[in-house]
Amino acid sequence: MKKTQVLDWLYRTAAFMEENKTYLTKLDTAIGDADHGNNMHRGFSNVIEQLPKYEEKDIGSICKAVAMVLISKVGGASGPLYGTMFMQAANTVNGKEELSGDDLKKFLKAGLEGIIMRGKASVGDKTMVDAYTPALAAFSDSIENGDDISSALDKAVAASEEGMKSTIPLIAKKGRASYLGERSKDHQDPGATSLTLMLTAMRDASKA
Amino acid sequence: MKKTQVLDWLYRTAAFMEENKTYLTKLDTAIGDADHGNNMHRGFSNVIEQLPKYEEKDIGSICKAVAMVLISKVGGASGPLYGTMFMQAANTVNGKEELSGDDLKKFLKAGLEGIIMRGKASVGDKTMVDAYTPALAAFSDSIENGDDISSALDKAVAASEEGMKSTIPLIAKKGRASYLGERSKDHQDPGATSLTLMLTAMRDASKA
Amino acid sequence: MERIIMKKLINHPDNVLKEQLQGMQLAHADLINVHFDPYYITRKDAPVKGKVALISGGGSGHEPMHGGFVGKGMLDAACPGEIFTSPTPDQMYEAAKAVDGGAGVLNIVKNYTGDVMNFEMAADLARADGIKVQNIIIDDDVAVKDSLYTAGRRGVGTTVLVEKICGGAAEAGYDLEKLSALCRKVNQYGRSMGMALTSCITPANGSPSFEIGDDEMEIGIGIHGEPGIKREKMKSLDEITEEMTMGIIEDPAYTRKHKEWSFEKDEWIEVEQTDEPFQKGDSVIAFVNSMGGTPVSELYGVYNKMNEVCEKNGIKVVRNLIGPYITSLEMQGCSITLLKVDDEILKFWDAPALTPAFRR
Amino acid sequence: MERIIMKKLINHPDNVLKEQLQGMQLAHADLINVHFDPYYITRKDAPVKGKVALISGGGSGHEPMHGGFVGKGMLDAACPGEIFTSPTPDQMYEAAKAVDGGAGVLNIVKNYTGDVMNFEMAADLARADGIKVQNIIIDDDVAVKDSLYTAGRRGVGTTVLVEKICGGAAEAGYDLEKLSALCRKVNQYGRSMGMALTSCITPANGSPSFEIGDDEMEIGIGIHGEPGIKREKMKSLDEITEEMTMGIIEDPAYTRKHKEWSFEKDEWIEVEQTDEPFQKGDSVIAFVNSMGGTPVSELYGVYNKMNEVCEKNGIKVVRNLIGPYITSLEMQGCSITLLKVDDEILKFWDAPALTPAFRR
Ligand SMILES: Nc1ncnc2c1ncn2[C@@H]1O[C@H](COP(=O)(O)OP(=O)(O)O)[C@@H](O)[C@H]1O
Ligand SMILES: Nc1ncnc2c1ncn2[C@@H]1O[C@H](COP(=O)(O)OP(=O)(O)O)[C@@H](O)[C@H]1O
Ligand SMILES: [Mg+2]
Ligand SMILES: [Mg+2]
Ligand SMILES: [Mg+2]
Ligand SMILES: [Mg+2]
Repeated sequence: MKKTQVLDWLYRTAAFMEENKTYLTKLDTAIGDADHGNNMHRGFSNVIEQLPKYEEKDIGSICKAVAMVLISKVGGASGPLYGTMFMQAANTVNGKEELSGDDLKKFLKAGLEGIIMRGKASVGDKTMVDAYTPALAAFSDSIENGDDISSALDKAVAASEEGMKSTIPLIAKKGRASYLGERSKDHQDPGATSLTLMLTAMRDASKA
Repeated sequence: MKKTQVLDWLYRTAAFMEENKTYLTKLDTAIGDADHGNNMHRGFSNVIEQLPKYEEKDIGSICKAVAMVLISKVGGASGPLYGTMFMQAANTVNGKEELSGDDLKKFLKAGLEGIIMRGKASVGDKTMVDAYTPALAAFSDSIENGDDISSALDKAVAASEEGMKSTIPLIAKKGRASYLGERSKDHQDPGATSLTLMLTAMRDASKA
Repeated sequence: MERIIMKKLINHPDNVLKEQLQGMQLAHADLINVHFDPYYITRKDAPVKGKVALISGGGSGHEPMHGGFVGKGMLDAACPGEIFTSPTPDQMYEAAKAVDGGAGVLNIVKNYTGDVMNFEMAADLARADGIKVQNIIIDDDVAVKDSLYTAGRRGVGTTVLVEKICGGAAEAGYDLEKLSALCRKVNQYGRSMGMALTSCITPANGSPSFEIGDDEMEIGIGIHGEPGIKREKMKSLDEITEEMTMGIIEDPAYTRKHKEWSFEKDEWIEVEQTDEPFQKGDSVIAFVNSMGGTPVSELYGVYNKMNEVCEKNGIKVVRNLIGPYITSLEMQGCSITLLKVDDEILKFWDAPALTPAFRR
Repeated sequence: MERIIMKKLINHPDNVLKEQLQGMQLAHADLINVHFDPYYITRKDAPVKGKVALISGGGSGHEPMHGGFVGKGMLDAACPGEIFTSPTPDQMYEAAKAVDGGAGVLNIVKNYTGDVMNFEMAADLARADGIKVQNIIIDDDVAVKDSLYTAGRRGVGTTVLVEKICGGAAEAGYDLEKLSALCRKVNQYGRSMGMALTSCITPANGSPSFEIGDDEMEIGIGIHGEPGIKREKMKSLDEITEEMTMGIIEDPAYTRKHKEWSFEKDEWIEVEQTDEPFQKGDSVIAFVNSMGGTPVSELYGVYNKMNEVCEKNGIKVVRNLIGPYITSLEMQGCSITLLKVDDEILKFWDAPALTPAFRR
């Protein structure tokens, strides 16, 4: 994955967040506080506003800059979570101008670890971790089986979507939705949804 | 009109105010502050609660007691107005156990004068005065023409009803409704309505 | 008795006032005494010997006004009527007897037909007992344009400011005549305008006082859930605030007659008063008030724009009060009051006060 | 940009926070400074040399909390996030630098995932600059029953009381360790429960956070327009108040773990804390809070019944606070907080304070 594709990923993510702002917020209205779409949109529209300043730098620096913007512009739970994800992921790709399949695997793995370090969620808690965990596993398997990035990302997106849908019947145990207990059932987790959008944007960028 | 009929009048008025509580308040919702029915009901239910204490006294004393109850229980604009009406009317019938047509004429005239002294309204201001004034005129004419109280009251009630309806197209110039200016048009004045109920109760009592 | 379901924290509508007053008594036993037959609230240390006693009152539903303003530096007594219904003369009469410290009583009366008449009767009763009583009428609502074809301007936001300022002056030893003059002046210097986004529900009725569409607002409302002067489509904060503020600033001279007691003639006389319009260079206290259901955060937005409009028009805001002080139950909306100040007014505005709802 | 029509006194949703903060700055320039990039509010005389600085913050929409509590005797700084969204670490970091008077900073953090994480990151940033920082988590909402299967109890009403009490103690010279201990104790002694009659609308969304029927209420809500624990048919004031008060009084011991900074180990550690249940004979501060749209009159009704329930259960109310202090925009409803007191807590509750929304 070339640097231009990484940048393209970020632009596509921002476009997805704009398109899905109302949808994400609607999901967060059901089991949260009705701001996830606004949070993600605010974060990524700031990311692409700042991006021109960093486009010349290496992928690691770009992702660190993204992390800082998300941390300082998103707030809520998702701000520190996605911020830490980008920060930890960035640390694995310092100085790089292009990412191999293995690089991207490490990058994604560090990102998930960042989210878990920060939020202490496990699979089944009805969070973004429920989408990210199977997506990472699918991606890693695929790369280890010799697939190229683009088809590995196809599998990751499929797994993420499945993970996202798997949150529907769950009772939330982390984040705001956990206060609802039983009533959090039958709703899809907003964070798992935005995470899936982010991976979909990466997949699309890898093919463009 | 015998004292028992005067008492009956008060009981009937209380019953009317209870029956018409919602109606009067609805009229007051349109152009006032939505309490006239509650005010009148509170006032007259207190009147009849106190009444047994005064039933043995003369008509003047009874009406003075009614005035005091209305003054201390109704509040709003209608409390002092109806309170003053009863107070002034009472003064004309001190010591009496029965009222002639002429007595009742003076009684009603003093009542209207009390309302005007207190509230300074003229006919056409869209108040209780718009019902009371023609009613008094009709009653007086009828008595002067030699009619008995009961038929004079028939005419008074008819005139009161007409006066009450005449308030509908008016722009209010007194009381709360006056704040609405043009918007007070097309609504019947609540006070003119309660006044008409009071006269109707008197008419009914005179026939019972 | 069956209770209509309404979204209120109440028991039976008949007991609302009593229970709320009991709560006030329990919560503020250090500051006030609540009397229940008839209803009136007095400051703990009443009567204060030698001090003119300030009494106000009106329909309930405007809390914290007036009961919340009873205490040192503000009112000596408040008389709460039924919700949105003027109190009855016996309340103000009993209150006057309880708080008169020998220097007389000033009744601060909002200009509503019912309030004016009931306070008049109360003053007559107290006077018959040898208490010196004056009634001063507050009528500051610029939404009401003329006094000839209406009951005259309503008493709204300025009432709160008057209670603070005259409370300070009474504490400082003003006699009844000087205090009445100050009260009259503050009323003449104060102008208000209100608006509503929603209606409100009285417990006794259980349904809204007026119906209002999802995209509508009501301009020029009073404080009794009565509809306002006009109905408009919802506008932005800036437009609404500009309309209200300019309505106040550009309000022309307003003349009306009120009944006051003449101690020389020993009778009620009609006194004519004229408010002079605001002028460039005036300093004001700005009071941005919530009608009850509008959160304080939105009031700060109003204050921000109001301040800009004032500045643009040469009016300097030197003090402010922001919050729900004179309300209409849970109605959403706000009112703005601008009160021109001079040294006398500012001094007593800044004076200490210790009441349930206002502390300085 | 087209604006969705909503019944709010706002301009474009994107500017709401900024305009409201500008209004606060204009209104309270004598007490606070509002900083705009990033948003934080500091007390006028910050940094106060030698005093531990108190910082709190959280999503906006809960006004007057926290910005209204900045000033002498309460907070040194408040960090407002977007509406119902935790503030970002740079806000608390900049605030810490602005108000640290050399004695360190205590961050008072409400227990929401976002708040906790953002304050943690902020503390790390400030610590890297050599500022001594401790974070104490407030989690007092008894509607959340367990901490194992949820994000734990939310920080609600006790937060307001903590800010007053710790503010007093900081003013009195408590060092960071003693102040942290007091803050922890107040949190353990405080319990709250809330309910809503209506939902609320965030400017960014323009539609209610949850739908609720005309005859329904929501019990066990937080303060973010999130739905509560259960939905019930509307009940009477007495029933609602009894349910909430008993829920608080009978709440069993509650144990949870929070991250705090260990100055010995120089790292975040998990600290386990247990609240002991109320006991007959306890004295409490009772705080009856409006969610924003409920008028203060109804709160007195709640207070009246709550006091009765407390008395019946041997709990003595020795102080109270009644009004809209920690709100959810224009939501109608209320919350009750009972805070067990000892001499230390009472002393600082009674200490002077001078802030936009709380004066003593
Ligand atoms: N502890 C956690 N670990 C991982 N993800 C979490 C955690 N808590 C919340 N989330 C995610 O954050 C999402 C909510 O984000 P957002 O609405 O932006 O923040 P907030 O809940 O503060 O309003 C949830 O849908 C969930 O996926
Ligand atoms: N100045 C006045 N003179 C005569 N009647 C009046 C006057 N002002 C108001 N009224 C009458 O009082 C009625 C309203 O009474 P009510 O609703 O009980 O009092 P309030 O207006 O104080 O709520 C009006 O419908 C009108 O008939
Ligand atoms: Mg959210
Ligand atoms: Mg009325
Ligand atoms: Mg009324
Ligand atoms: Mg949020």
